[in-house]
This record gives sequence, structure tokens and C-alpha cells, in this order.
Amino acid sequence: MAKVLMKGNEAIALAALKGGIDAFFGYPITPQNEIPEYLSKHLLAAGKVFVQAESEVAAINMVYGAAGAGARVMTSSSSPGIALKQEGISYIAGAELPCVIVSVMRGGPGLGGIQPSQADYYQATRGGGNGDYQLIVYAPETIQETIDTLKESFDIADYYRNPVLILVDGLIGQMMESVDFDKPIRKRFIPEKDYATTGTDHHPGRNIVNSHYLNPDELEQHNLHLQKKYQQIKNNETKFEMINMEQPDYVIVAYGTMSRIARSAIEMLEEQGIHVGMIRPITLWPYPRAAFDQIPKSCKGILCAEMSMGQMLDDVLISDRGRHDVAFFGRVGGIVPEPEEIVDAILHFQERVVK
Amino acid sequence: MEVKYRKSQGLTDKKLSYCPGCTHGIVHKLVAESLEELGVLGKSVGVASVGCSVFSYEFFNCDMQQAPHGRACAEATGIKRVLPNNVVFTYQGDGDLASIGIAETIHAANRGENITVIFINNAIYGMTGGQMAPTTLEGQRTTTSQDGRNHLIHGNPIKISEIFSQIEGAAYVERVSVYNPKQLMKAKKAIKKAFTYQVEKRGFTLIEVLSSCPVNWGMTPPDALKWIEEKMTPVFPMGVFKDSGEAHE
Amino acid sequence: MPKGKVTFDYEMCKGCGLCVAFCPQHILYQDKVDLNKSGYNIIKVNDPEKCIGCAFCAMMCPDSVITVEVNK
Amino acid sequence: MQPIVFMTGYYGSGKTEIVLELAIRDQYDMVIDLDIINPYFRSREAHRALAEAHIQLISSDHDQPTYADMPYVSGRMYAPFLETGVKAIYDLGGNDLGAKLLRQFEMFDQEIELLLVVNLFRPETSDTEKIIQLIHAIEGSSGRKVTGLINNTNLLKETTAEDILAGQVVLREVSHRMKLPIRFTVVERHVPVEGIAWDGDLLRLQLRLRKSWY
Repeated sequence: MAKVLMKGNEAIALAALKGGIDAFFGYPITPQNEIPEYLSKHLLAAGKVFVQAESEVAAINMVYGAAGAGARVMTSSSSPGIALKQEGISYIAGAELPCVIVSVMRGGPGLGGIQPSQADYYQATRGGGNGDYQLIVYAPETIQETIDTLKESFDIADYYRNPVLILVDGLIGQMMESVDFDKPIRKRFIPEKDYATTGTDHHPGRNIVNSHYLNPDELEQHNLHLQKKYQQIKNNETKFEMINMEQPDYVIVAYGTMSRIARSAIEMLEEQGIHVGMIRPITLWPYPRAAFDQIPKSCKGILCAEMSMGQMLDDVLISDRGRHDVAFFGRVGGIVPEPEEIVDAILHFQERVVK
Repeated sequence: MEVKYRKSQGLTDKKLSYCPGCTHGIVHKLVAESLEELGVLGKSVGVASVGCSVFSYEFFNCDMQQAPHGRACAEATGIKRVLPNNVVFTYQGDGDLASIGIAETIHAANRGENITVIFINNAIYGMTGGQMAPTTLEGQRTTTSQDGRNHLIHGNPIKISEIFSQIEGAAYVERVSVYNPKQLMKAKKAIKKAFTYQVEKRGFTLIEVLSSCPVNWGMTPPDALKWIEEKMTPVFPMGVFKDSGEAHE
Repeated sequence: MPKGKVTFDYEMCKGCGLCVAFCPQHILYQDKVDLNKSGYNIIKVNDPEKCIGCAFCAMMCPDSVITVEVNK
Repeated sequence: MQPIVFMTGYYGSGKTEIVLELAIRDQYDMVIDLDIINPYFRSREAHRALAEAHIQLISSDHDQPTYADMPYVSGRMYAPFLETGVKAIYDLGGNDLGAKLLRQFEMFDQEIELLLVVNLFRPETSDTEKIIQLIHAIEGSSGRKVTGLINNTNLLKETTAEDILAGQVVLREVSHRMKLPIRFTVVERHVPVEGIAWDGDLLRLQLRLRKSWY
């Protein structure tokens, strides 16, 4: 397959097919509807499973069941729908099952709007579900990167027995880009799914998919085991990109759509003789804290730019550990800022420094 | 001498976590015996719910998953869709199925998911301490209806079998009980028939079992069984509410 | 020779008494003295000769305590 | 060309950008946004550019028409059929699903143009057979015959003249088999076109809904 022109949501659906998806369970919500629409046609045609559930709550629990039964499973939704899925996500993480969740963000809170936003950073990285659990969260900035990430995320989910969340916004979901679906992905050793509830005819002993531990000692041990796994994920899977980082005057931190806008702003600032670099987190969890240790001494300050009101800012402050002035720029509600606005934020950096 | 009755192979050796005389244990046996007699234990996957029966994943001698409160039928849908040749069942109480999980249950039925739902109706929330259930009877005292359930305040007991009889995708719906050996044998027949329908891929099957909760009802186990017969069956009449009898495929 | 014989897995018994209540021959009773390790008063047979092997006791037992054998 | 034009095509084929360009270039009186499929990148987002060109935009009577997520379209969508001499372009939603809105115009017997926008780089319209299938689907759902083709073969910024020519070869075959003229060839302004024989009218395109930074 050579280069094709694809819409983000459609590309996500096709990438899932390329990633070996066995089953999709979802519920319609704008702006991600093209994902289930595409998969409804192509999964059933391939003899695989597609179910439009009665709610997001049901959909994520179908994911839970099918993942427990050993299948490669995906669901997709948008902000309020992801909120409804948190219950099931916590169970899936607790039971250590693999699955892929695609979140196409829109503006909030509440019903909010349907235009692009990054207001679900906390939802993705801190989780709305109960308990000490983590998702592996990717925030690609192009459709091509979304495809490559999604194809690989089924393997990553299987490898760690952990849900993977792909976090994009409505713009990436709805825009068109020319893409290549055949870029090779990293090969990983995927262990047998010896936990799957396929019936005792198919494996020794009984398999139980469960997140229930009434004994506090056992539950603490389970949590410590999860933390050990999360540490392993931090060590192995943290991803970020450093852009223009030779002796920058300022460093922008931005992800997804915002990092694309920042790229243009950086070019515009360069023309004015202001040299600006960028840290682009690709995994939002684990957050690339180490990137902040590599900021050159020339840097006078860090600008955290988000299409939210200062959610990633927390991670920037934690990662910078007080070494620089940190300023903030954010637009919300479905407003996608222009590069000029970021240029302006750098030019008036001091006014934006977070106290 | 030959063995006429012994513990089912469909149950593990684990001691049941139910109160003395609770009929959950009896229904567990009926499910286990049915799966054993049909020879499908090795391909069965059960879904435990939330409530007193949360630990049923430790008791049924087959693969099990434990579902969030009310979501058992969604989870079972996920399992069955990727393992269509396995036998998949849920075991749910009245809080789980008839209250928080009614949407998941109705829609699984409506899609004609080829699963079997065992629904335990004991008119009360056992696990959390005797609160009102959606199936609590008018006038019945619970910790959240202390002067007795009043339909003007609390609504009416919900009739699951009657509701599910109206659903296209449901192949078989019956309400049974286990308050004496005769009723128990009828219940066993119904449960086994439901699983047989599933093996024959006929669609969604639901067996509602009127059960006891001696501790929260404040009665001895034998008196609790009498209460099912005298008080519950007039509100929740037993019988077959739907039997499509037709092949589903 | 009795028609039936019941044996109890005493450690599983919770002493609920449903077997006693449903024995048509009224040959079961809850012992006032003997407890199992869990502290439940266990069930005994007072007249084994009268057992007809109907298995009602075993069927009604929620905890699969009772095994029933019959003479053919 | 009839004065009333309906633009149809596979979703993401470029209908909206072409509607805007054609309306502004050829001084149409009205653009009617009937995209009920997708709430992003609709012609109603270009309301300022249309106003500057004195083109009336009709979308929804909803008081927040630009970003509303509902299929409510304006009753004024019938205006071009009721008045004479009005030049209007209708921007339909994608696929046969978007084209089903033509059923709302069954009471009118005026001739219309129903133009199919094709981009060969969209995987669902990548060859003759798929395009013909789409034509049949659109004709089935809309109850109207497709009257012409638009070659909009592109890979956005990466488009070359060769790409567009390759699209032209395939569209000529569709044109021949379905007896449909190629009405326009669309070429973005950054692609050089000198000395190439394009089928139909050459429409030089400036993207209006896509920002410079993506």
C-alpha cells in the first residue's frame, strides 16, 4: 500500500485492523464517529467482532470481557464518553488485561462542545477511575504518528498486560493527511495469554479474571506488583522528541496538535532572531521527566502550551524542579490557537510566568 | 450401594461464603450440576457480579471473570462474541441486575446474546447490609425503607421476568424458586434447559430464581423458605414467561 | 437393610437445618453438643434404618454437605 | 452547466474546498451547506470569506450554526429552486449517506448538476471499479443521476502534476464507461500546471479551511 490520503479517525480504524484487532466495542459520540463506522463495515467483513454497545459503560465492559477471553480489543470515544468508561478502565488495569482505548478529545467540562481540545490530560494521565493504576498514554501529533503508534500499541498492551490510551484531539481525528500504513513497527516478544478464560479444556487449572482482593496484605502485594510493572514501563517506554535544542533562549513544552502549532511559532520566532526549542512529550504517561535534565544552560525559561487550562503544567513544574521560570499559554473551549499567539506568549514571557 | 447424590464436579472445594441456609448455595449447585451433566464445564466461562455472590468466581469449577457492579451482561457479551463456541453465563443478584445493571441486561437480551443469565431475586441487598432492593416487596422493611416499602416513596418491586418476556432477542425466560425440593427440581430443569438452549445457539436465556436471605430478613432458614412461598410468589408469580423454542440460527 | 444412607462432610456444614426441615422421614436432627471446627452445630441421623434415600436433605443443603447412597 | 450544482463525493475527497473555490471564482449567489455527516471542516466555517465575496451562505437556522452537532438544515435550502436565475452550489455530506439529502428536493423537477469529486488517493475511490460503485451508491440514495466528474487527485502538500495526471487517466475510464464528462480538474496553487492538457475546466485551488501549520 503506497501513500494514501486519510482522515484521522478513518486512519485510526485502519491502523487498528493492521494492528491485528479482533474486536471493537463502542458507542457513538462526536468527533470520533468515523472510527466505529469504518470498523463496523471492515471488522464484520473480516469475520471479526463489532458491537455497538448501549452505552460507553457497557462498551468498556465488553472490552473487559473480550480482553479477559484473550482477544485483541479496542474501544474509542470522546471526552464525556471516556469519563463513563473510567469504571471499566480501572477494572481492566486492576485485572491486568491488555486493550487499546482511543480518546478523541473535545472541549469540556460537562457536555462542553465538539471542537478540538486537550482538556482531558488529567483524565488520561491521572485517571477518573478508582485506585492506584496507570494507563500507557500516547499523544501523537500527526496522523502518520497516530497510525504507527496504534499499530504498535496492541503489542505494547499485550506485552505489559495493561491498557494503552491513544490521546488525540478532534482536529487530528477529523483532518486529512497523506500517510503510509506499511511502516514497520518494532517487534516485541509477546508472551502467551495463559490468563485467558477460554475454558479449562484449553489450559491447566482454572483461569480467573479478577481485580478483587479482600485481604489487605494481598491487595497491597498486588499494588506493589503493579507499581513494579509501571516502573518497568517508565524505564522502557518513555518517549519524547527534542526539537531545536541547541542553545535555545526559551523552550516550549507542547504535545499533539499544540506541538504542531508550536513548530510554526518556532520558525516565526527564528526569523525574529529568537531561538526557541521544544520538548514534545510523545508519552504523557510515563511523562518524559528526563528530557528536562537535558535543557541547555542558555534557556531563560519554559513555556508550557496546551489547549487546556494548565493540566500538563503540573508535570512540567514537577519535571523542571524549579530550575527555570515556567510560563503558561492555553486556549480552550474548542479554540485552536494560531502560531502568532504562541509567538506573542514568548515575546511576553515574563508576564506569563506561573507564580 | 450406589451414589444417588453427591457434590457436583461443577463446584470447587472452597467453602461457600454465604450465610447458613442462604439459597445462593442451592442455586450454585443447580448451575454446577447443569454444566456438569451437559458436559460443558471445560468450555464454560462464568461472570461473577457484585454483591453477596461476588466470590462465585471461587466456587464455580470453570473459568470465571469478575464484573463491575451491574456490568456482567456486557462483560459476558465481550466474552461470548470472541468465544462463540464456549458456554458463557452470568450469576447476578437483584441489585446488580435489576437496578444498576438493567441497561446492560436488557440490551444483551435485545441483541439476543447467546448467554445464560442466572438472576437471584431475594428482595433485599444482602452484602451491603439489608438495604432496599428494586425487588423489595411493598411493605417490606429494610434498612433504607424502615417503615416498609411504600410505592409512593420508593417505587414498586420490579418484575424482571415479565419485562424480559417482551424482548425479541430473549429465547427463554422463566421464574422459578427453590423453597422446597419440588420447586428445586423445577428450577434445575429450567437452568439446564437454559444452558441447553445456549449450546443450541438459540439466544438469550434468563432464569429468575426467588431466593432467601434469612439473615437480613431476620428469620430462620426454614421460615425464610416459607416466606418466599407465601409472600414473594404472589408478587413474583412463577412460570415460563417466554420460550421461543425455535432455532436461532 | 435401609433403602438409603446419608453421610455428612461435617466441616462444610453450617448447621442451617434445611436438611432437617425437609426430611420426610424426620430422621435428622441438629446436635446440641457437637460442633464442627467452624463452630456450627452439626446434623446427625437418629434412625438410619428409616432412610428412604429420597435425597431431599442433600438437594436442599446449600453447602453440598450430604452424600446420599441408595440400594438398588 | 446548470445553475444549480450539488457537490458529492467520498468523504474527505475535497468537496467543501472545491465548493468554496468555485463559488468565489464563478460568482455564485449562494452556497448551501447540507453537510449533516460531519461537524468539522464544513463550508459554514468559511462564512467570512463567502460574505466578502457577497455570496449568501445557508446552513442551519440554529442560532449557533457553525459548530452545531445536529442535522437540522434550513428551510431556505429550497430558495434556488423557487427563484429563477439563482446560481447556487450545494455542499453535501460525504458518501451516499450525505447524498441522501437530495431526497428532500424530490418535488422539484429542475435539471441540476450532481458533480462527483474524486481523489484517487482516498483508498475507497482508488480505482475505476470503486468509483463506479460509489456513483451507483450515490445515485441510489439520492434518486438523481450523477452528471459530471471532478478530478481532485491530491496528497495535499505532496501533490505533483504526475499524481493529478494519473487520476485523470482513471477518471477518463470512468467517464467513458459511465458516459459522464469530466467537468473540472482541481489543482492546488502550489502545483505547476504549465503545458499540461487537463480535462475540463482547470480550477486553481486555495485551501480555505486548512490552516498553514498543518
